[in-house]
Amino acid sequence: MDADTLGMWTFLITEVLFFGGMFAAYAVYREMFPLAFAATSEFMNVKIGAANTAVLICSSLTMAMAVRSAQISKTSHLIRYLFGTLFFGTIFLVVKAFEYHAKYVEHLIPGPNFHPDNLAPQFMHNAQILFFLYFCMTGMHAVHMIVGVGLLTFLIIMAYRNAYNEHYFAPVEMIGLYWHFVDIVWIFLFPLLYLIGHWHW
Amino acid sequence: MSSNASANSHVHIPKVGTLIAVFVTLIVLTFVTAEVATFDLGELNVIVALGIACTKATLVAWIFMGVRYTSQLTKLFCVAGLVFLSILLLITFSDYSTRHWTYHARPWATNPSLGTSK
Amino acid sequence: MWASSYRFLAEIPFVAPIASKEAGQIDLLWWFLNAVSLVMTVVIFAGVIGFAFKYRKKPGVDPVPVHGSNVLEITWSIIPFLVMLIMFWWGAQLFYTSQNPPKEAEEIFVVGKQWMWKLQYPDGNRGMNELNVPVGKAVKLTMASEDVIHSFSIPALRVRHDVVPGHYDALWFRATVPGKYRIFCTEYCGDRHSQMIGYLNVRNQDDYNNWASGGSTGTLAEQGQALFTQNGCSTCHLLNEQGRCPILKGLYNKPVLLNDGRTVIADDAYLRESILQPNAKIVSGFEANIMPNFQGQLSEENVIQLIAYIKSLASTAPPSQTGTNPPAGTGVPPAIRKPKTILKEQAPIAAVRAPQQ
Amino acid sequence: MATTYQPTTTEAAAEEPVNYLNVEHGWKSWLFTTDHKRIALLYLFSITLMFITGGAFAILVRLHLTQPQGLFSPETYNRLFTMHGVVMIFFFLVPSIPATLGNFLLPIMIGAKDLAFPRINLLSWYLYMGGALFAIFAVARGGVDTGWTFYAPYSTTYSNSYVLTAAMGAFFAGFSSITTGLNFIVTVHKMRAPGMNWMRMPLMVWANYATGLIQILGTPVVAIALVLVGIERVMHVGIFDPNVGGDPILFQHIFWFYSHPAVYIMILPGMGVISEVIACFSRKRPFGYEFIAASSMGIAILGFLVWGHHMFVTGQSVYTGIVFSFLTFFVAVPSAVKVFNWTATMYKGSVTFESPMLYAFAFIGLFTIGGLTGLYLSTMATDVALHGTYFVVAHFHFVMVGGMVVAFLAGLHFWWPKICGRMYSEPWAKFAALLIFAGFNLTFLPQFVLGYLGMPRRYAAYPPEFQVLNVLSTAGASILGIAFFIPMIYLTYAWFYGPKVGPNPWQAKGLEWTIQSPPTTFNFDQTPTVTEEAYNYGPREENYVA
Repeated sequence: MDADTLGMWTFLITEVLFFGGMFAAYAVYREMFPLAFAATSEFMNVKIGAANTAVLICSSLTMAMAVRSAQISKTSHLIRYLFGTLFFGTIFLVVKAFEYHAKYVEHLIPGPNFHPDNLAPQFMHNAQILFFLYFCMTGMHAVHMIVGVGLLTFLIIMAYRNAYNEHYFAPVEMIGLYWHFVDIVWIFLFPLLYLIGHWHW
Repeated sequence: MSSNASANSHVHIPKVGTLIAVFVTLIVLTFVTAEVATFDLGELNVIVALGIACTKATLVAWIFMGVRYTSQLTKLFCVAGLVFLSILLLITFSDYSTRHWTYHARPWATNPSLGTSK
Repeated sequence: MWASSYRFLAEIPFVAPIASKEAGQIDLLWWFLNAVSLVMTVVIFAGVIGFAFKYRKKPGVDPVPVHGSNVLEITWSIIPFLVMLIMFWWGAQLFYTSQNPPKEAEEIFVVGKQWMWKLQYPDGNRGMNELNVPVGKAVKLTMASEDVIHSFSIPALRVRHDVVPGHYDALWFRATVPGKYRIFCTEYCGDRHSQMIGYLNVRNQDDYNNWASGGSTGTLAEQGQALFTQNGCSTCHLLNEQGRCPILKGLYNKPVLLNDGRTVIADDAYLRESILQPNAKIVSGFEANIMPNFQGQLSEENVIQLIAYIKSLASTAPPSQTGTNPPAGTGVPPAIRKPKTILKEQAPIAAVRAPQQ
Repeated sequence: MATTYQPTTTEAAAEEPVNYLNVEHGWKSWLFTTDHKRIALLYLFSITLMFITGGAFAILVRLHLTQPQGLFSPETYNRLFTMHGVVMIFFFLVPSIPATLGNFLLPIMIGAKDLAFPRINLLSWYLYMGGALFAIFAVARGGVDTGWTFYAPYSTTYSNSYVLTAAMGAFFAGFSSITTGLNFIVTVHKMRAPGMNWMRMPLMVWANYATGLIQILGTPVVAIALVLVGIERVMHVGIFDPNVGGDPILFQHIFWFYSHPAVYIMILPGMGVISEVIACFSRKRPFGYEFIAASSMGIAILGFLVWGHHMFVTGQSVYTGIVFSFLTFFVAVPSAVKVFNWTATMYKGSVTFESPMLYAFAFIGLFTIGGLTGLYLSTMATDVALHGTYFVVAHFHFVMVGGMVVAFLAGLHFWWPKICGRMYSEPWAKFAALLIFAGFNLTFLPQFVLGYLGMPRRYAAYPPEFQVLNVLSTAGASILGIAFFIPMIYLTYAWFYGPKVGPNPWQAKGLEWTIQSPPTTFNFDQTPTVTEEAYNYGPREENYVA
């Protein structure tokens, strides 16, 4: 393994702890306000969340395939899979944007305009904390996704220039690692934010 | 990034079948975790949800990210990251879960001796 | 008093005043630490200076390679660690005691606010920045903050605790030496942080009684009762019959069943929350959204007065209440306070001092 | 292409061999360099400016405190001590040794041509400068008054100063620190010369490796803490707000998760420097090399388990507090082991007293006191008495200034001939070392007493009985302030006019002394093969000045 890959893994450890601060806050407040969190999570659309999880997993698969294609010098496949990843990533972000918009319409943005309908009054007080965490965590995740989309675009351009082959594919591999990491973050965010309470299909 | 990386002739190229299998498992587990949440299992819900999430994350790291095929050093780095993350989570959490054992430091709180019985 | 202790200080600047037994115990530990540190410093300095001198470069004398010594390494890891275990144990023990106020401790309420300490005594006396306590009696301070984090500290007693908004914090002490001592805020709290200071007056019992008999406008509970009426609480929280709201008589420190199935104890923190954010926990059998939020309407001091009033209703047995349904046998002894022997004896006479807020 | 004859360059090249300094000229050759040595110098220049800035604030703070009521308004004073803390911690102490001496020496010491990621190294400096610009901007707009700890809810809701700007500055400086740490870790793992196995690495490399671990593991957590504070401040809603049930103590948890290990970021590289200096001037392998190396790693790891000792009196759980206190005593052991080993290194050595060694002596003395007073603060009962007082101020200045800054000076004096190929004035260096030692003790010893007597830190005005000790402290600070300028002057002078020295003026061991001074751009003409550890010291042969 070369220095680049080790550097990427080191960077990912940093990222783990970056998100870790927010996960710590989440754990603490979920312990403090278990019922408020459960009640508040009913405002999350589980179906959309699950679908988006699937979309992200698809993008991970295409990314893994892209790395594989680069490793066996199949540039046309590489480009195709990179476009696939870019496509799924964009879908995820677009869906996320619609979710944010829905939250805005339902007055679920923490702050003076926070007036969720149908939330039991005893949870009104602490509900903002979950939504604040929701926006921070998914927002930070989305920022990482946007960066990832930019990196993918860079990879596609370079792949068109035949930059990658079995002798040199480190950038594809490293951006792949990054992309999978972002996927892993979402794998935890989905159950923690959407599935606190109970829901029905 | 420094881009003078050289090809490693020993690089492991995963089989397409493996990748697809992992993908399918991940999708299935996503469905399972959403489905489990429709049942009220009490404390078990969060354990199952986190258990499934950990399994999925491990799968992604192990196969997609290729931890399985990399050096001991990478594995050590992964473990180190998780260890320090758990230090942050566990010790912070331990403060909040033992604060109410003494009288005065309770934030808002419900009473400790009774806990939050269901 | 202060002037004389100031002169005393000026003469012996290395000894801080000690005003309680506990402070003396902490100082003993402090001197133990000083002794250990001194020994360690001497050993290390002697080693450095001695070796540097003895093995200074001399013509014809070559350095001798010395690899190291596992025995030495282990020795100088273990021995300091054992000494440090003593420090840990000693310090942790004293600390633990300092965190558990004795049952009989008199409760005084402290509200920190940029940049003042507001004090409320159970007998209704109030004060600003000047805490009066009787000598030899355990005193527990229950502290709240209206804005940022403050820290209440009395160096002469070696006590200190942060006052965090959203929490009730507490510390306790038993001052044994009458006198006047400094109070500091020691958590940075803004522009006038350094003016958030005050005095602790440790008074002889007679002196204290004298002071306490000046100008109170009723006990803390009576002040709470007045607030209770003023704010219209009494229209719904009827004393002896079920209104739209739970009966408060006999509620304090009893278990309360909530509408989500949880049971909580009606302690200070619960009552505070239920006054400021009534919807946070709804008692089983009652409706939400009946009582208005008092967050921002009542100061922390008002809340303390109201809680004192609710406490004063504790001793009376609760009439049967449809809403509250304490589960049998939860084994929580009702911690009803003993009558306030010290503080009840003064007659409420019109104020000479009493700086009202 | 250049048709004109350029005598200067050619002649300079004729009389001086090509090195990393004269290989290229012009501002572009500096601002776009990827040479770790040039980046180290960029850093050295920047952190010196920040040190002067932070030092100026410190002097103003001390001046203010000569009068019980103070010289400036409390608002001004609060900004002064905050900016002193922010500038010194985030912009001087954290990058100081790793980004300068570490950057310069780490690749050379392990026989590499450069760090693993030279361009990321440059990016690190630009991130640092970005952060520094934010910080300077905050100062220029009127400063920030939260204390360097940015405690919520004061920072999120109540402060009327430029919290956001300063926090952004710290955020950027944090990422600069992360990139440095990442670079070091990968470099140590991947770039070691043949034969340079882990047990042959110089202790300086071990120390910087351990520092790198803390940088990458801790810094992101404080970054997110600052982001959350920033969001809460801008949007007026957040998770530390008690009005929606938030707990301000949570901020302290995630803040100290980084900021306690951060003090080891600041001190560990200093320990590395001292290990090198003492070995060289005792002409001996460091006593218990393996234990010094292991204790660096031990400190880095155990350092993550003790952050709650900053929070004994905050209302943190009593039980968690007790555990934190216990673990804190564990982390004291490796520090003690180091001090004992340094002392024992001189045993049967051949000790000489050049200026780097004098600084090393000062370091051992001051760090011993700093470390021992740390025990008072990890012992819970005494911490309750001393927390938030000048005792704490004195303690961490003993570790940070008496430890880190003195070690930094020791390192600068030790490697200055390597960095610029010229020697400074030894008498002046000795004088400065003594003056710094004296001024430092006069400044901070009275503060221990003040703290014991109960004087709270961050007080713009204090009771009159504390005045005598405060005046003493200020007197010391003025000596210290002047003393710090002396090395800046004679080191700069030596840079231009000092006598030239050969590659190894101290006859020290280690790869950095085998190459020319100043080194060439790629350090080694051919990758060295290492056959022995870094400390194969024998007697010194001749007078050292070339």
